[in-house]
Amino acid sequence: MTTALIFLPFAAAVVVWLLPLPGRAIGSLALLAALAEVVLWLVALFQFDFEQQFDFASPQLADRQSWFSDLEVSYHVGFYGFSFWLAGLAVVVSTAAIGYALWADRERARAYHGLLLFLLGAIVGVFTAQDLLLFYVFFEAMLIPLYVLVGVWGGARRLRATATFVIYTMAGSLLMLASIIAFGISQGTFDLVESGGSDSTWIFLGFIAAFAVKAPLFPFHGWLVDAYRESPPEVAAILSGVVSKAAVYGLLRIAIAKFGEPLDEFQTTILALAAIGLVYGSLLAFRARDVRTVTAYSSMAQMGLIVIGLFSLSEIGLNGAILQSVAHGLISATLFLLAGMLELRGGTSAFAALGGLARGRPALATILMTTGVIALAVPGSVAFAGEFLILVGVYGVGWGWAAVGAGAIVLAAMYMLRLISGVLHGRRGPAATDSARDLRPAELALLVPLVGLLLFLSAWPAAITERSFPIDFPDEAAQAQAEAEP
Amino acid sequence: MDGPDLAWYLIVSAILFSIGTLGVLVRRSPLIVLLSLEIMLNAANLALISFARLHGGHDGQIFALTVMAVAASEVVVGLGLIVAMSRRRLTLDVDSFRLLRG
Amino acid sequence: MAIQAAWICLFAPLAGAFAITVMGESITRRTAAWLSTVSVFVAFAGAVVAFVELLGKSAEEREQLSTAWTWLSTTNLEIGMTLLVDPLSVTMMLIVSGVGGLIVLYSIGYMDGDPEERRYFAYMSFFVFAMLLLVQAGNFLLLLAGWGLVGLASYLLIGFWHERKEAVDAAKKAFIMNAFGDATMALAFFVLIWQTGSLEFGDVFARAEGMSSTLLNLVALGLLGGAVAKSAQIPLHTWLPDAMEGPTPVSALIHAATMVTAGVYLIVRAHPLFELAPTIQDLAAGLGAITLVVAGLIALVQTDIKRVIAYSTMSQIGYMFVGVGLGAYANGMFHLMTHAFFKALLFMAAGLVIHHLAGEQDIRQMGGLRRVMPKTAIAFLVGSLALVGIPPLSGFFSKDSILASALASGGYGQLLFAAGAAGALLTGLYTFRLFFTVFLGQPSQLVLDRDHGEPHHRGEGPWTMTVPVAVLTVLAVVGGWLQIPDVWHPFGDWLHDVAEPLVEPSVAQDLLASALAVGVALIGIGIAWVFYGARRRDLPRAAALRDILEHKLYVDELYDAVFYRPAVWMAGMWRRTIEEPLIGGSIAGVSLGARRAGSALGETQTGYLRSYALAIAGAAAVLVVVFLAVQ
Amino acid sequence: MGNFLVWVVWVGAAFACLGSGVAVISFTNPFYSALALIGNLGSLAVLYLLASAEFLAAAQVLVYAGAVMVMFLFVIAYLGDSAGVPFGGGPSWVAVGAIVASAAILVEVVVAIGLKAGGALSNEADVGAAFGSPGEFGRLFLTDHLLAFEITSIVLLVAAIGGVILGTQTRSERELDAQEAHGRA
Repeated sequence: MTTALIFLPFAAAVVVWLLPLPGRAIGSLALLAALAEVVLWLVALFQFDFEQQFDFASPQLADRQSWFSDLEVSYHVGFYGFSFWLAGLAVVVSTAAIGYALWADRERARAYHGLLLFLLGAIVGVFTAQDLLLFYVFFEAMLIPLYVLVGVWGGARRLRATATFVIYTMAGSLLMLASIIAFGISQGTFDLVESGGSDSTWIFLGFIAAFAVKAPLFPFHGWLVDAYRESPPEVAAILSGVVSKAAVYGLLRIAIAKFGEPLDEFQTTILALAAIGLVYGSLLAFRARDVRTVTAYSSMAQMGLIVIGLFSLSEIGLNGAILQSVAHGLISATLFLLAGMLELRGGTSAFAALGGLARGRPALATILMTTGVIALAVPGSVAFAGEFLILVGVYGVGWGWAAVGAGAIVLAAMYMLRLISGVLHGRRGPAATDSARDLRPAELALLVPLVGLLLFLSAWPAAITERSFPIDFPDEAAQAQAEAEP
Repeated sequence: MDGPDLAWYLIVSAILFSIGTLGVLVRRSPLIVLLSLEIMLNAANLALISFARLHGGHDGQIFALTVMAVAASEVVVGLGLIVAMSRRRLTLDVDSFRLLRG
Repeated sequence: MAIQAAWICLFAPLAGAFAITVMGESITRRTAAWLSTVSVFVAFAGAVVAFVELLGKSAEEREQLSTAWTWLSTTNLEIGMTLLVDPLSVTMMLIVSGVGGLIVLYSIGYMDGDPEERRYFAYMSFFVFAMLLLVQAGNFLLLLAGWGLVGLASYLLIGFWHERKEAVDAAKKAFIMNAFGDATMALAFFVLIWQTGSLEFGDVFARAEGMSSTLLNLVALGLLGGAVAKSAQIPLHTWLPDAMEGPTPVSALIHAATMVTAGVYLIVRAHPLFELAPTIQDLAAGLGAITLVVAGLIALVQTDIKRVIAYSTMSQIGYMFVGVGLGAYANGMFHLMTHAFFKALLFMAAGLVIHHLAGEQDIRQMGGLRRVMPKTAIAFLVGSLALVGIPPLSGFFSKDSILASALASGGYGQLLFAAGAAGALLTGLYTFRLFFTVFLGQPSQLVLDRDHGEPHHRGEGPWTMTVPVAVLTVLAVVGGWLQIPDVWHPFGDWLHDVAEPLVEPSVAQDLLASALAVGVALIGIGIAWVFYGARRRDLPRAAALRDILEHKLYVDELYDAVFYRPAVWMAGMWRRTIEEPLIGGSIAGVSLGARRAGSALGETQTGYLRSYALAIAGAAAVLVVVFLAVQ
Repeated sequence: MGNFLVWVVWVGAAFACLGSGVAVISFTNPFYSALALIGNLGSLAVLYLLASAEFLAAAQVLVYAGAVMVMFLFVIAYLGDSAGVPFGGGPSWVAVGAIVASAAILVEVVVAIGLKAGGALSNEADVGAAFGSPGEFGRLFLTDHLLAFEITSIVLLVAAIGGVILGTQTRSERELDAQEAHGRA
């Protein structure tokens, strides 16, 4: 099942590359493949046993084939509750992105759609890999199409953006490769399920480096703004919505699950970096001048928050981090696609050129407003639920972290309201002409499912939190509670 | 064994190799460079044969024969190149080929 | 049955909002308006059913919980989508849906002709949903959800006329100050979760006694932060006057009758926590007292009709805070209810005036409207008298019960009583300044122009506007009769089991408070008559004081200097000193270094074949040395 | 006495070998260099014989000195005057470096040999009469070293094809020839 989920997009990518069809036809084919992937994921949803005790030693829907037996490397894939949701996020967002690419009618459609499908397959692979070497293969396979997608189809400064992106991610993933090899050799196996824990600081830091770049954590975010600003909007949607979640999966599955001592040793440092990133990203988002940059920096801030949740090392925080990952993935994908749609109309997403778009464009206004207020974590939204759990979790580490996080909620309100007003409200900007029409039905067909999912999860965030780590283990909150009740 | 120690064979081989190296590095005519290369290969062959004698195995000699075959091939290709160069009216001077300049 | 009614009450407005949004332009504006109105009245019907149901039960059985689904959960924490139906929430449900329904009905006339009417009504329904969620929530997190969503609705409605920069700015300001309150509340909840392992009201209150007093104070302070922000009490009050940029019915519904009083509701709902942190509860009362005086003072110098009423709202909520801060919960809630009636009435009457004058809000342009709009003048007068607390109108009973409680609460209470009495004087003064200026005297030029102008504005308004005003006029008169000290107190009994009062004023204290309050209020009216009534005396100038009051004590400027500007400065500085040179610069440095190194290494590529051969030979020589050495 | 004869032959061959090597790299005219190389190869063959590599010595004379060097001489004759270029030259650091590198390699190898001399290098194995004979070679090439044998054959084949391709005249070259012929006429 898992294997099918991984290789369906790869197979579709090959078909798309090989079939000599015109652009729209190939786009439709790619979209069909992506929809098939969604259906496959839904089938897996029903096969997945959420009642089963969560345990890193027993992934579900697993497949295993020996690969290099002398090094104990195997093709081993499988799902846990939390990674299942991340994979679902990847599938949904990528489908919307492919739909957008079809709508925007990209040049060289065969290559473009093929790369998008390939990317999807690699991402699902990352979220399922249970073998370190396999994880690395998928991790790198995910980056290759991104390099090409940004470098070939990007905006005016795409080459610079690509170069920066390549340098950062390469540096990070090479350090990770070194760590993977050291870890695998010292354990005698590369299998994540079979290997035990390690106390090596250097191996730990190697993994952290790769994930810190990917997330990105402050101060490893140099690639972020250019990449998010210059890439095609649907690629930016995948990049910020989904690819950054590979860091979440990696941190959780490897850094947190495998390392004991270094985790305690570096917890404060990483929390501090994440908190700095949170405040820093929020403030820079507040002064950014266009939709894309705001979304980019807010993405950085949100990833900081998610990392805070992960490194609270409490079950509540982890749950919150997963919920927030899903929420943020959907939100930033929607926002980037919206930014793309604005650019299609006015040629820019700069606030100076926009404004006053709410008048006479109810669909655009409603979608942007809904996404925006969910993004700023208005209480009652799924993003709020995620942030709340994260901060509850980190409160157990220290009240200061929770206070910084709560302060960031206010900052999030500031930059998101600025974004909403900059696009929708006030006087009409030069790009807000009459030719900038309301969202077309095809665009609504892309956005409404995303926003609908956000609203659904806002009404029922427990759908995810109850099914990420179905386990009973007494953590500190429960102990504190037990002490409170004599 | 009759005659000098194998060490002397090796010393001759070393001197010959150095002469060949010097020729390759100093001369500008591609023909002479090719000839010097032959000297180097033969110096190596001499060492191989000496060691084969030392250990009493045939491996070194087999290797030497293979080197000869490779040397012959190399001469064919090298001379072919030289002829082709001359047919294109190129100067037969290794210093005049500087396309690799950085 | 009561529970089902509560669920219907909650979701009817949401369904209305959703239907209007989804159907978009396939329904007419008028249909959308009626859809919204009906949805809110359905909610009111649900509230009434729940109320009747609860009345029929004994006091102990009146509290009912219902969980529809688990909203958020982790292993040790489960927060349900839980509704709590008890006398307190039913009271709020009745007020919210009842007054809300009247105001939505009124909006049909008021908003008629606005191009984005559908959006307006969708927002209004959404607001009623959010407010009902707030008051019906069965746990703190759901309460916070409702709390945030009313803030959102308030943001949407203040900024409804989004092409006006002032409106959008005011909306953002309101949202961000409320987000600050949300954040402090969230922090309080973190403490509660770690200390009590739950956010259910019952569990929290039961387990809170085991907490240390420091933590209890922090929790109460956090909750108070939320309450102060939402109820526009000092020092988080500056958003409310700006919020008057929204349509007038919005001001009536959100910024007078319901949302801004949520802080009072929160304190009453969480009173066991506040009682464990008496310092903070006293602080709440103190802040209320300061606000009621200061807001009354500022109201004196305002020239915008809605802003005067807005400051009056702040001031009245100050009374409620004094009441609930001193533990007179039922009295505070009682004032909340009567205030909802007469303040909504005042706003809607003001709305009639504004509507009549085609959007003019400056009272200096008004005058003599009594002759043009006699019925409106009567309604406004009733509202003003109720606000000032003249018997037998509703405000008299509710405000005096709070003052009596203050009088009964020892030295601190008597201090607050003094503030409350001063506030009563100010209330009389600014309320009748407004009334005299707008309705008495000679008709101003503007009034004359409008009256002979467009025929559409003839009369006092369509029936959808006048009927709600009439209903509220009646309520403002009779609303106070639910509670007459020492004679008849069904309201207090109704809430007694939910929030047992901490103070019980004696008969003498009641009488004293009433006499004093009515006396100073009459003095206030008298002063207003002297300066603004028939005679129109010149005012004492006191320019400095005026200046301070007109700038709302410079609190806006303070926040600007302390929070906004540093944030902007920091963002700019970080971009200049970290983002561009360090983060961006490191990239540029790496690529520049690589390029330099490349060209330097390129120099070694002479192109001489023999130099390459030499390199090989040299490397071989070096390698031999290495081999020899390693061996 | 036989011992002495061996010594004389060895010393003679060694000096001939080194002398002709120096001659190869010193002549300006490649023709003389090639001739010197033939001498070099011949004297090496003598050294091979003394080291009990009879088959290789024969191959050296037949294949190398015979076939390969003839090819060299053909090419030199074909090129005629154009084969002559200045002796050395280029940047002086290349020449200096060349001498230094060659000398260094020589010194290092000699040092390495000196460190080992007298020990293992003096105790060569006893070998039978069949050592280095063609029969032994044939048996080894078809058993233990079959792969080397096959690869060598492929290398030779490839070289032959390469030689043919390099030697084929292209059209542009024919045009060059035609122009020149035309110019002369």
